[in-house]
Amino acid sequence: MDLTHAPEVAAFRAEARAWLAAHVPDSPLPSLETAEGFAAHRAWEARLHADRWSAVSWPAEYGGRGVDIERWLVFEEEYWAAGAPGRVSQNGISLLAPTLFDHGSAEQRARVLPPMASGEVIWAQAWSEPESGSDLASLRSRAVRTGGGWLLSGQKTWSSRAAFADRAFGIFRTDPQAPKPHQGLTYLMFDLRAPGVTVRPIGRLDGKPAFAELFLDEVFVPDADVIGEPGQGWRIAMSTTGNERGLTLRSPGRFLAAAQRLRALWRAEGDPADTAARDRVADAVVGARAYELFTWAAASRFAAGERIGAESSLNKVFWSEYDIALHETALDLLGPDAELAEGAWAEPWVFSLAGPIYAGTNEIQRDIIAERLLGLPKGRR
Amino acid sequence: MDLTHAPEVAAFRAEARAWLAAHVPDSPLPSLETAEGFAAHRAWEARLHADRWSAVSWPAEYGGRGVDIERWLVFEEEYWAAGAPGRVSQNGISLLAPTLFDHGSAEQRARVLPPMASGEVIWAQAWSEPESGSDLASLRSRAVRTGGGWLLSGQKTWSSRAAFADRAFGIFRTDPQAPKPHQGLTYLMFDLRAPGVTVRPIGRLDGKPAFAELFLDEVFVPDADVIGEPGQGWRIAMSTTGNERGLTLRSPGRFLAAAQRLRALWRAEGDPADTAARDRVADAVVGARAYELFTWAAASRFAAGERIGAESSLNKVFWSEYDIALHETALDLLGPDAELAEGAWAEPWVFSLAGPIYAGTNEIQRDIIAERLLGLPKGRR
Amino acid sequence: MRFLPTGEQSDFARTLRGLLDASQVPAAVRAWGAGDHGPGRALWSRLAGTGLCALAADEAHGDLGGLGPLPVELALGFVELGRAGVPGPVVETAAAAVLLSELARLGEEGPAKRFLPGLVAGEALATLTLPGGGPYALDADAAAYCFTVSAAGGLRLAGGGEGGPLRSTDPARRLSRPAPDGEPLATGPRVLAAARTALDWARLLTAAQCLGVGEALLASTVRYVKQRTQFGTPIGGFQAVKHRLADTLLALEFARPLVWAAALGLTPWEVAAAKLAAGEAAYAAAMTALQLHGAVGYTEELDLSLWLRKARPLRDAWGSPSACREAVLGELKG
Amino acid sequence: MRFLPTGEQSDFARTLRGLLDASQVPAAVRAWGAGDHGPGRALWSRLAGTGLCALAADEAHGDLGGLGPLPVELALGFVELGRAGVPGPVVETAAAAVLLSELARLGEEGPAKRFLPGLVAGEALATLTLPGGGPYALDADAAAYCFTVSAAGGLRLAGGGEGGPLRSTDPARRLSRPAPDGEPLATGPRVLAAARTALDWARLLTAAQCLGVGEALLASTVRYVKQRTQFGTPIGGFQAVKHRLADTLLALEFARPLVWAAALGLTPWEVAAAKLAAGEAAYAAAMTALQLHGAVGYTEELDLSLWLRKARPLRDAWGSPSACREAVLGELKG
Repeated sequence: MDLTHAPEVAAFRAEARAWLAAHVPDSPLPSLETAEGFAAHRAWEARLHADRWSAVSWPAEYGGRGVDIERWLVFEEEYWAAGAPGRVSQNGISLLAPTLFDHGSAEQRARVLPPMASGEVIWAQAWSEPESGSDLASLRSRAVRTGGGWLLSGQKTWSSRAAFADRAFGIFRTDPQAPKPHQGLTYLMFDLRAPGVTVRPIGRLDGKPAFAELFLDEVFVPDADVIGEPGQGWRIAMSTTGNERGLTLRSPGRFLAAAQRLRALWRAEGDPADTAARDRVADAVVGARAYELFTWAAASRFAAGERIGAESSLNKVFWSEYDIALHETALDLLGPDAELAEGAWAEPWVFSLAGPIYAGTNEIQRDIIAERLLGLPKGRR
Repeated sequence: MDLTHAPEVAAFRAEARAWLAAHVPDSPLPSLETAEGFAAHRAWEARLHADRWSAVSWPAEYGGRGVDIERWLVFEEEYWAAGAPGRVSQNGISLLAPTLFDHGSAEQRARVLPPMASGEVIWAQAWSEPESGSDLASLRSRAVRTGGGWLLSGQKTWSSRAAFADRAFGIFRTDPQAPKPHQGLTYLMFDLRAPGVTVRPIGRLDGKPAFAELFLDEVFVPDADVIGEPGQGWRIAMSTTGNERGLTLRSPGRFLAAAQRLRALWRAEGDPADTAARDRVADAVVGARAYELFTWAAASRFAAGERIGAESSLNKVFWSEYDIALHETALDLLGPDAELAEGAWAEPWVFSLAGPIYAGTNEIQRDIIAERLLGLPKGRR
Repeated sequence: MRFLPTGEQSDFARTLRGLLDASQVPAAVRAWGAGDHGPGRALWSRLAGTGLCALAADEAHGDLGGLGPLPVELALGFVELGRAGVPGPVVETAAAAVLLSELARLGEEGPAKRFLPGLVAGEALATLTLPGGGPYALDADAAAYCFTVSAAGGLRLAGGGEGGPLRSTDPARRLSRPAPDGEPLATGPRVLAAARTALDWARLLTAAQCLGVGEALLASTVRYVKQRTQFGTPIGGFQAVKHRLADTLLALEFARPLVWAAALGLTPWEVAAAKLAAGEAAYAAAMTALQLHGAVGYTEELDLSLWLRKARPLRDAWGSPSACREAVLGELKG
Repeated sequence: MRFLPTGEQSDFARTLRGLLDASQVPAAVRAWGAGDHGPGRALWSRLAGTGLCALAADEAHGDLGGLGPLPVELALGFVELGRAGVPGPVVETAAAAVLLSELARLGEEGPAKRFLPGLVAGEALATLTLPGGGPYALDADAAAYCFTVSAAGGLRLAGGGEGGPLRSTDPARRLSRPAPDGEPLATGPRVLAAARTALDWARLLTAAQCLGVGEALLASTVRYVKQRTQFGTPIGGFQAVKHRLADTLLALEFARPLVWAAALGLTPWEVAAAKLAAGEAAYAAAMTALQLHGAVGYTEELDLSLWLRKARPLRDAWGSPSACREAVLGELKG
């Protein structure tokens, strides 16, 4: 058992740290849920990509550095510790890219990945539909065969980033006659500016258009933008969902950095005699470390060739509830300033509140933990 | 809206307080879950009964004072504030007696109630069976018709107090052919010393025989000891269960006194600068007051002629979880002394741990709250 | 002893509820958040027509319109205001009325004569800061008067705040830091005594408002989970959903009698206990409502958001949980 | 970087588990609680045969039998001890070995030479009190040696405790307050330094033991809810039951890597973090096990009770949650 990094990894860390120290903007970019902020974050992606820091784990041919999971985690640690901006390209990099690596064609990878990494094309996800939140198999949006491609019609919702993004990916029903709801679905990429697409931004609790509804009316998608075989969309999407729930969505570096900021806030604002506050700050510090270590253990298993399966549900429940508790502690430390919308903790707090809902609600995740990790009987679902 | 007592009630309070001040033993009696303690508590019941304080809400003819619910709650407040002993006759007084008032005959009341109040006869409950905990309708112990009475056979368990008690009450299957499991059950009283009864005490977590298993082999019960009509046992028992879950089991006086003791412990042992401990003590004080006030509101509705129904499930969940939190706080204040078995808080802590289990588990209670108070769909049960 | 609202008290609450049900409050909240105070002011004026604000003012000064102090009736009314989501400095206006009325009772009648009739009649809204409260005045841009009481006991009518108003995480709240200067109205120990009373009322009425907010959140969520289906069944049939809503009801139902008792006695520790319990219950109700609505609850489009965003600021306003816990034990020491 | 037990480490834990599975530990626990230390001592001696206790002692003193210090192996071993419910002052014996070994490393070899070989060989159990720990020595009546370290740095071999041993809420634990006198063994800053190290080890190994206790409680409860039926269905199918067990697993699985990292680094804040997380996870597992077993879980008859009763004392032993939280932030200040 070993928690130390080899000298090459330490060198990689030093390189990343130096680059970040030289390039991270001095003051935070505007919120990426605004048009202005979106553009600023897009520019930041280009900066990252220019020096191959945008998607370090990708092969060099697509603009990455081909690093292993250990280095990827080290990079994330450095990235968030440096106070670098949120990643506007995250949906593409952590949801679509792994799907392309597993199921896409070489042509698709070559065409899609480099502009994804550079921020030239920002991707939105298009999973949910109004009547299909947790119950993804009940999707109704359809893709109908036409010459050289498909025509998409229907409605998608909770499409993160879609208010300002360029393209989207999701699954559509291509065979309504398939005997089971999981069958007859196809994984597609499409252009958000294509004829027939209407994007209606939806305001989050704080009013920012963090997601959108997509109305699709015979939107043409060429065959080249089908990922994998038609009809295999469910299986392919589930592997993406696994990614979303697992390691790649919330790297420990984010929480280590957040816990560090909370500790700084506590030292600045907290009454050192207030043990009630102290206990909550201590829990945040311990939680970030636990999440980091849990991830190192998982990464070690992954590196040893094991697959990470239902354990990612433990991961999801932990970080999402941890994140809220951390931000609530910060608000309590701030006292009357907590409710100021422009405060440094207000937007991250609102953001944290979505954690237990998206990427599979925590109720579903706990069902999965109980059924797949503990072997308890399946409930009605 | 009014929280003040009329002068007559205040006078009643003063009388109770004076009597208790003069009679409550200076040092605590031995645990009532021991033979020695049981005898001491029985003697205390006799002392209470001699001056008609054992069952103040009963009519005078049975040894009570016929007081209303307001005075009963006032008496309980004074009783626990005075540090008076736990009530070994509680099962009889709070579970069997209300059943006799509602469903028993005059002869049964005259015969059973006075020795119940005096502690001459201590009653145990005999509800659960090994395979029927939460699912009471699945009971299998049976009563078979015989000349002038019934023969009981089967097994009961978790019979509180049965290790040292005299008699027991419960429901038995008298019509195995009844179409539904709730039907064909009969409510009976029987002698724990009768031929055919074997009492096997069961040690609680702290080793004390707080309950027992009862093995019944053709135990004769005369018709005179059937309560209500044969076959009506389920309906009658449900009204008793309602009592058990509702007001009568845990009077607010107990928690007000416990919160008072906790505050005293905090002042004696706690570090006043330790706000984490302070917050938990404050929560205990607020919780006791909330429970008291909730009870006064319920008592006011009751006095106004309303029935208390599923609200008693709110009551049960609240006090049982409150009680554990209060005792855990005390243990944390005690530090290394917390684990001493002879400490003042150890036995009450162990006792508190049973709260969420007995009288309908809190899982069942939350189902009831959701279904009956909020109107949510019935689950599988 | 009859620890239930009287028939009259229930009738009063019912009247308010009827008025509010007919008043399209959500539209007024959204307008308020967008800077249009018109619908909110009109609503307040209709509410004042029921005598609501007069309940905070001492009837001993009959010429000033006071009907009170009737804290129980006022608290029951503020539960309705919370349930309906009424925007604006309503707690603050009532607390200002208490401050002025109490000051008059203590012999300092000038400020009451000048300001109280307008407040009682619902013609004007007021806001205020008090020693022991936070530094921000709520919705000073919408209030006719902004009162400040300094720690030294100076009561002033503050001028414009320093800088513009600040946005809250609840768009229907705007905060400003009143300038320390402004027109002096009174000074001395009587002001401090009146301010302590006003603070208790502000805390009590915020607790009542929290209770109503929590009730509205619970009711909306219960409605939603009965009709929303996933996996072929209403999600309200899932035990995890049922238990979470049961816990929400539990917390609200045990906070309610604390609010009643605090209104009856107005002792500081009971007021703090009520605020603690109601504030935490309402915030927990908001978190439950959000989770059980899922993504749609996370948008500003559903009216639910109006209550969701109110819950946390109200939990902290006029006494955070920590401050309330301290107050509970502070008074009970010894 | 490979943050997983090595093959050897896993094999060692598996060996211990096999030995314990074959050892009827519950019967030894019940005997221990009844004052019969024979089966427990025999068990300890078999465990020592695997080299367990030697892992705590420095191999630099080869003649004394030390194989360590190997805190990772020892911690993995103590997870197994916790899972099996091994009774007695096992943490204390290991901590005493650390104390003596560390003292020898610092140049004070006398006590190590005298006591360490017996401890390492499993011939004797030891108990101890340390500055920063509680005032009670565990199972002094069963231990061959009771060491005390005073705040001033005096190491003594204590005589009989003051008064008889005191009963714990866990019948398999007996507490006594060592007499302050006894035979002096060493004194000075080296003793204090060694005691600090021993305290960290005691805390680490208690954390590991907690993790094992929690695992055993979870495993028993999962087994039980699969076979116990009510309302015609295994209670493990109810969502409330499933979610509670999911939370139990979650807490244990996130405590585990903290225990590993604490063993790797032995820095005080990480040891405190591990103890905090593992202690709370084990106690929560106990409360879950109790609730989901229902009445039968509340009896001493089920072997489950052996673990249930252990969880709370272990949560507090060698560092309560509050003390651990303080230690976490204390070290990280600045």
